[in-house]
Amino acid sequence: MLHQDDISLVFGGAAGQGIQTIADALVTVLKNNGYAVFSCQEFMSRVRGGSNSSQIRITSERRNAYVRKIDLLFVLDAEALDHLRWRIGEGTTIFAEHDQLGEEDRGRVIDTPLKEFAQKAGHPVYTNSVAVGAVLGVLGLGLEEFNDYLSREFESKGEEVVGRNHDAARLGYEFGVKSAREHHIDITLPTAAEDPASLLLDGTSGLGIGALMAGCGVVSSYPMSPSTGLLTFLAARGRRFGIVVDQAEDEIAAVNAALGASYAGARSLVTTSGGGFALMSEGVSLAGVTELPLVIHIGQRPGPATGLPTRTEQGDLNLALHAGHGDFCRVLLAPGTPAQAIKLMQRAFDIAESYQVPVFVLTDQFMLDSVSMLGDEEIVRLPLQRRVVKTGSDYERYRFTDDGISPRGVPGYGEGIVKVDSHEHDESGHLTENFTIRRKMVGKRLQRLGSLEQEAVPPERIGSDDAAALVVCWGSTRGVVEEALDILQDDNIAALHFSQVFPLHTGLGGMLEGKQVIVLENNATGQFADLLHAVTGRQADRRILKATGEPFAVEEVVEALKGGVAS
Amino acid sequence: MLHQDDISLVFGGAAGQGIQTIADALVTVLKNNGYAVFSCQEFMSRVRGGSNSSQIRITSERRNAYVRKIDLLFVLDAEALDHLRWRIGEGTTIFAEHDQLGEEDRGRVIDTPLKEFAQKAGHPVYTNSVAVGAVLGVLGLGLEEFNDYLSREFESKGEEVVGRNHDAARLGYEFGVKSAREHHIDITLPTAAEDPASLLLDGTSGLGIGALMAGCGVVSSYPMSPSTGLLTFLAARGRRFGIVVDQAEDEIAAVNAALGASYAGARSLVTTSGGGFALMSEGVSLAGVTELPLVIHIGQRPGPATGLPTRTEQGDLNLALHAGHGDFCRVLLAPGTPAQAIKLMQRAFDIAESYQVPVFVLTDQFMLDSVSMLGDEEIVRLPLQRRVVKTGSDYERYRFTDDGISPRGVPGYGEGIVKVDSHEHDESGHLTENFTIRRKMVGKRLQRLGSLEQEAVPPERIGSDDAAALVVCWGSTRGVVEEALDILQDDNIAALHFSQVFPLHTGLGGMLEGKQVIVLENNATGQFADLLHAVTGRQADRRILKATGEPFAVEEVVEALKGGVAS
Amino acid sequence: MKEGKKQTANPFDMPQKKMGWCPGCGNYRILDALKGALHESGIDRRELVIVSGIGQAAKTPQYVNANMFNGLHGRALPAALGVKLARPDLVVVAESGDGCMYGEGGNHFLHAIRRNADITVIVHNNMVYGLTKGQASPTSMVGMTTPVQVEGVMLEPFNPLAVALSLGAPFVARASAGDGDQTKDIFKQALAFKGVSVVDVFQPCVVFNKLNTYKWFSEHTFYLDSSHDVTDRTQAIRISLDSERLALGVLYRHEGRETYEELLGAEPAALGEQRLADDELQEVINSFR
Amino acid sequence: MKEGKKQTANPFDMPQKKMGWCPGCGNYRILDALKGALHESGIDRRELVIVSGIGQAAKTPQYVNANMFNGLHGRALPAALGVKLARPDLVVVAESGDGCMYGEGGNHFLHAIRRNADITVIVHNNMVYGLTKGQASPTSMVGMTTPVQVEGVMLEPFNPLAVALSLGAPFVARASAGDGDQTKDIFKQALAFKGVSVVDVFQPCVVFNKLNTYKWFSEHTFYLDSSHDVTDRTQAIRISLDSERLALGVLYRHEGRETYEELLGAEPAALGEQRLADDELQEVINSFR
Ligand SMILES: Cc1ncc(C[n+]2csc(CCOP(=O)(O)OP(=O)(O)O)c2C)c(N)n1
Ligand SMILES: Cc1ncc(C[n+]2csc(CCOP(=O)(O)OP(=O)(O)O)c2C)c(N)n1
Ligand code: SF4
Ligand code: SF4
Ligand SMILES: [Mg+2]
Ligand SMILES: [Mg+2]
Repeated sequence: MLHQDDISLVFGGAAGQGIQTIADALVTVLKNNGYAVFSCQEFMSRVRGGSNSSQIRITSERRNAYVRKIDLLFVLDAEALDHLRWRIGEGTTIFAEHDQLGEEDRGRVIDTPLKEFAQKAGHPVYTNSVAVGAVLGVLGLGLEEFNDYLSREFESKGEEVVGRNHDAARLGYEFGVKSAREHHIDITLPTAAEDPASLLLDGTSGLGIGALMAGCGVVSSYPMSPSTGLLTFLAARGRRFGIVVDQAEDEIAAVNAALGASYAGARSLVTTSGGGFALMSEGVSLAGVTELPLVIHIGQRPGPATGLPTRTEQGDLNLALHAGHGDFCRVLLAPGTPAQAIKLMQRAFDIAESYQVPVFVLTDQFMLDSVSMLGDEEIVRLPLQRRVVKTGSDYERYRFTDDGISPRGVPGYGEGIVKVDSHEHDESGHLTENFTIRRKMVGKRLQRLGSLEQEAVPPERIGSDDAAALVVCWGSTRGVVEEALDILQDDNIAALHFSQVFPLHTGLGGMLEGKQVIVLENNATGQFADLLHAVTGRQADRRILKATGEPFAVEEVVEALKGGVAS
Repeated sequence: MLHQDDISLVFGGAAGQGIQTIADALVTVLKNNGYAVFSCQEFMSRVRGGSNSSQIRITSERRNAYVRKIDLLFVLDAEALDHLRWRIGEGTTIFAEHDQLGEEDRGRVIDTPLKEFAQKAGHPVYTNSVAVGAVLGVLGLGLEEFNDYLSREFESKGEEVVGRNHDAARLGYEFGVKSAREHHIDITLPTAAEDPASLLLDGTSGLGIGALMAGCGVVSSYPMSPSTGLLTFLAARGRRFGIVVDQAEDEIAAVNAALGASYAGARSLVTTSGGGFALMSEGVSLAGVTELPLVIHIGQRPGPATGLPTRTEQGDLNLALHAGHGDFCRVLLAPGTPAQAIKLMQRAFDIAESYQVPVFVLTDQFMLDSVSMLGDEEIVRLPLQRRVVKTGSDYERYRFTDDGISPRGVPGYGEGIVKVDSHEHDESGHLTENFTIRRKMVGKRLQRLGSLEQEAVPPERIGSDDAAALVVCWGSTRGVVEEALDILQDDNIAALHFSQVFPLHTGLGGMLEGKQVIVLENNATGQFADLLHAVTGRQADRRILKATGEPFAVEEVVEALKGGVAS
Repeated sequence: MKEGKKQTANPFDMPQKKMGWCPGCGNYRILDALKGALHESGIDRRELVIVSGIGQAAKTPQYVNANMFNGLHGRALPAALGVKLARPDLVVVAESGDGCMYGEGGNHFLHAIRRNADITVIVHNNMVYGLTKGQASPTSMVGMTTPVQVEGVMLEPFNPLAVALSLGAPFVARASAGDGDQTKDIFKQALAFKGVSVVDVFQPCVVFNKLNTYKWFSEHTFYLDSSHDVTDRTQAIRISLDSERLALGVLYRHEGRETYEELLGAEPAALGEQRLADDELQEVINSFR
Repeated sequence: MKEGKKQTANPFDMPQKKMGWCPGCGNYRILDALKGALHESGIDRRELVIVSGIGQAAKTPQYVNANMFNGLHGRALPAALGVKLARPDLVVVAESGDGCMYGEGGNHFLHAIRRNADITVIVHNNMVYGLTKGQASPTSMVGMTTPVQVEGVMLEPFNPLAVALSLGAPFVARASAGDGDQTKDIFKQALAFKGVSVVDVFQPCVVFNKLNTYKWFSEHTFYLDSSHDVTDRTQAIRISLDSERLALGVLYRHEGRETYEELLGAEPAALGEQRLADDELQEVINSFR
């Protein structure tokens, strides 16, 4: 069978069988071999069993999207095969242990005795190394990079373990080479033109690095998929970076603790998902009235309620836009790549502090768990500028100013005292029922929206200025749209990717003028299309929506955009 | 001084001084005398002290709005006078005990020795009766109705207490008559053309009666101004009507208990305000995914956060529209009068049960605490139709149907079992990660929006069909807009009042076509104007907004609409 | 509408369904004990509601052939209360994990006990957050390292029995998943008890909790014997505070308190018929004249 | 930056402000005791943060000339924790009413105690919801009627001391607003204590609680004397469970436990300067190659 151009490898198996470990190793080894790679995960909400899969793509250009097609499929059990069957095409070569499968599938599948080899190498635990070796053999690559990888990985476990892993890899490798030959698997890989020193980063780690760079001081959160990774990223590095990590008893505690910390001067962060965030709504309102900086990361997953805990969706936009009672300002960012995650996380802290508003970073399971490639030059470090003032003895926290933003003092820094209040308050922060002050305070809190609009990150245009149709997307769908456009090669379609979704940049209306507007988003109703309409008055001509819990596949976006631009 | 047409009486004093008692008595006595009356309250967030006031209007037609002007002002202390000073005009006659006031005010104020008379009648506790008597004297009305009122009110306390109250009333009355004469207070009351048997109802009681009529079975709530009144209304009548009233430990418990009760077959209700409701956001999402009927009353008050706890605002519309993560349907009602409250509360329960969705009833402090007049014919009783089915042994809670609504069984009623689930689930209610079922379930939950739009309560037109300008309002502002239009007598301005704010009625776009659209609402940004724009694509030509914590006054709406319709 | 009770078949068994737990997990044993207890208690599965939150433990009712309210993480108890208030005639069990009941839902735990509705509360206490992959739970032992508690758990473990007893819970017990028969028996007692009954069940999580294993539990626990006076609250508290030797069985029971639903006079929600007293309603309306 | 400590003037006094409490309310006495204790403890008002929730009690910091975080109803404790984690060098007091701390905020009460951050928790316990006009609070006595509890309170009162002790709180005390000097003294001990200190203060609400008056409190309380061993937890629990004779004073104290912020190694948030270790950061980035 012939496999060429971009290659899609998929590993399927039950939770606990190690497919994630296989994918992690392989993607690194491939990168170290100079290939452009991407990987993404889909898994069930269980710890053992079920059917999960990891995709690794080897591409001619750096990519950041999921494809449906599978060139080489490795399944660890029959359930995984069933789970992935709908994606198996003519061009799919399948590997599995025959004795795991039903009779009818065996003919189609190359018998791959992973466990046998592992046992030969000394223990079933080496199955993963066998598997990676086998893949490398099939792909016709060398084993050196993988051997180095194994040496590094198991260094601490001693030479014997390293050696056995090497053995396992070799057994797998030899099997792979042989299979390719015997089964006429003919793979042409894209050119290996990448710098092997490139970075491989998932969305979660991008956010984490951004938070470190931003000088995050306190993170208080309650675990919830898919947002927990950011908490563990920071927990693992907390001591070294002076970050206090507190696992709260619930999300309400988390957001209130973060606000307490913010009041006391720390840059503070909460990370959660839709359901947990819903519980923070009142806290968002507290951030609004107290004018305390706060960064809120929402790793979106399909709702309503518990929904599909480990799947992906962009369904919490409306909630993030409107959570909290009363009128006040907020900012919503939505990185589309790990590099954007690094940058926007820093921006989030900076805007939160400059404007004294809550800033949301919206991601989703797909984005958080996908690993993509980037060069050091893509890692942007923004200046870290704190904006806390030393208070004088006559300090008042809510002093009226021209731009509505009062110099921010914190307790124990200067001669003054700092009073913040969830009630409507006067300039000194004491509660008041004076209607005139109320009116002015409402205005003060809303006034900054103007500057926030002006400072908004403008959408990024992908493709030609003159295209008649614009595919509007936000957050995690950047990669899939970009790739679909590259495939379509249609000068009449370009895209606008929004990495800031609120407030929208002022110049926006103009960009849409005279264009056919196609909004693509990973939710059921088109929440961003509604927002775009609300802000610009422009209805989307067409909405491409998906809310099954899966990310968009490149193929389906191509399909949807093909037939041309007329809707 | 001459007072004619509509009369505005205002009583000002500290919390605990009894001005509310005075107003309650007086409004009833006036009603019993055949006058059209209205009363409203404004008070500080404290139990004793501060400055509160009650307004009573005697009007030529039934009214439902606050006016700034004061004809007769009774203040119980100097602070109250200061508090109300901005509303005192040329035409205001002021009564107060001189020894409560500063030197400079005494000249302007009629010395009114309430406490002295009360003492004469036996005890300072009789001050309220003196005051009411005095007002009746000044107004030139008889004392009989009030004496009857006192007899009824104090019957249980024995004849002596009744007698002393009568004495107090007489002393006040004589003083009032004398003062009117001596100070040339010349009051022409509107014709007393009302049926003395009319009802006087506040918004809270309207909601309560509606809930009783709807067969509400369980209410679980946590106290929060201004929504607590509905809880106490139902608590006082719970046993008689078989309503279980549970004061929850927090709002999260309240909404989850209400959903548990709904699952088990009771019509259930929560009552809260913005901050408490924010905490229920996740519960709303649970209602969405489980398709459980739920009625949520939000008594709005100014936010963000604690804001102004006892004041009024219409600032929680956006939150109610979007609370809860993920996409699902909901309905928002917003009664403008106690009569609408009765009817819409029943409708809320009915829609919640028919469509298996959360239904919101949005009110605000002004509406809840205002007392207006209505006749028995205005009390509409809707058929109470339960829609629970007896289950068969093969019952499945989420059976796919043509309209997306599955017959609703409850546990212990029939041969089947009933499984509801916060996860995405299959027809039987068990959790699933099947993408096809997911897609269908998402569609099922959203599908009913179409019928809900069709069944939406259409807006009520006030004024001529041909008017060039339409004042759009919702909820509690109905009365003030109606009265302002009556005063303006401008054929070019009419109004549309929305008592259902989501989904909006399908025919809506047409009603706005060719009109100048002026949206008036009691919040800072124009949340309903935004919704109107989002739904109809029609931007308001003008927004008349107020977010000081006060309701709109008739005068300011007249003022705003005067200058004609061009913005 | 009683279903025939056969000797062998348990009506609470589900027609075969894939289960989401890991092989070896203590949850299987708790599930078995529960189904056994329900069956032996003669409960009609159609008159039983199992309410749960979210977590591995909270999946339990997915595997029981009875009415189920699988609600939100942390919110099993208020939902169970709602069911009981609307339908005091139903048997209500609230079941979830330690994180769900003592972490996210801690406030409801306190106030559910104060209310004393007739609800059987079963907590699968594996001393870890299982479903979210191994963070500390309120009952995790000090020192246990996790991906969030990288330097080990620092917080004093939550003691559910001592807290329940301090709050005046009338039935407080502890079971251990490894001991099927005893656990079933404790469940039966809890189900039979009128009022709120709290059963904390030690449950090994074989994946994320390498400290509190089947072995650890059997080494650190003992069953209270007949010498224990279950009506002595002070004694029960003393026992509950011992973190070395962990007592199993019923620590405390106090019969005879009226339940919340009794005090409220709650009656089963009317479904078909109109139950409104029109004259009462008119009286309410008339009070506003 | 110490302010001069004069004998008479208390730096915590506010320049005259209107106060929102009713005449005769117990809150005034608690406020006085608090300001006295703060002053006599030599605390610099600029290094003190008083965090509160919402309610009458929660207005306290509005009347103290010191840093204030007047947050949400029920959420004083997590906000106080946040302050302490960001600025372990500040003195942090969390103060609110019984409804706020034990009702809406009950879960935080549990877990704040488990954390043992160095926070002084003061609860004005008037056994009623004052600000919202007289509904039952978690500590209301059974039988008290209110506009919501029309047939009288039915729930077992929440026992904050017993619960705190069950959770291993290292400092647990009860005071009574009527007794100014003793209350001040208890506050001073609590402020001086390193770790979480819980002080429940009986507070008459002269408007909505006609049962638990100044007189009632003085008749039903007594002060623990020197014969009480404050290090005996079992004894403290026994005392806390007595609902007839209500003990005042410090029931329990256990010195020497490390605080949460110490265990975490929390340091004061950097404000002016950049504190990022660039090489550390590069190392993190390199780990993704
Ligand atoms: C509001 C909310 N917060 C967080 C979560 C994520 N979550 C699901 S289960 C769980 C913890 C499970 O621990 P436990 O209750 O002990 O159950 P176990 O899995 O150990 O049986 C968490 C944090 C959620 N679903 N909802
Ligand atoms: C989320 C939320 N729920 C409810 C309220 C309304 N509320 C304000 S204070 C209060 C209770 C006050 O009782 P307590 O804490 O005992 O204080 P007290 O007034 O008695 O001092 C309530 C229910 C609120 N502000 N926020
Ligand atoms: S993760 Fe632990 S608790 Fe969850 S199913 Fe697996 S073994 Fe059981
Ligand atoms: S209502 Fe009660 S607690 Fe509140 S200020 Fe008045 S007396 Fe004090
Ligand atoms: Mg657990
Ligand atoms: Mg209180």
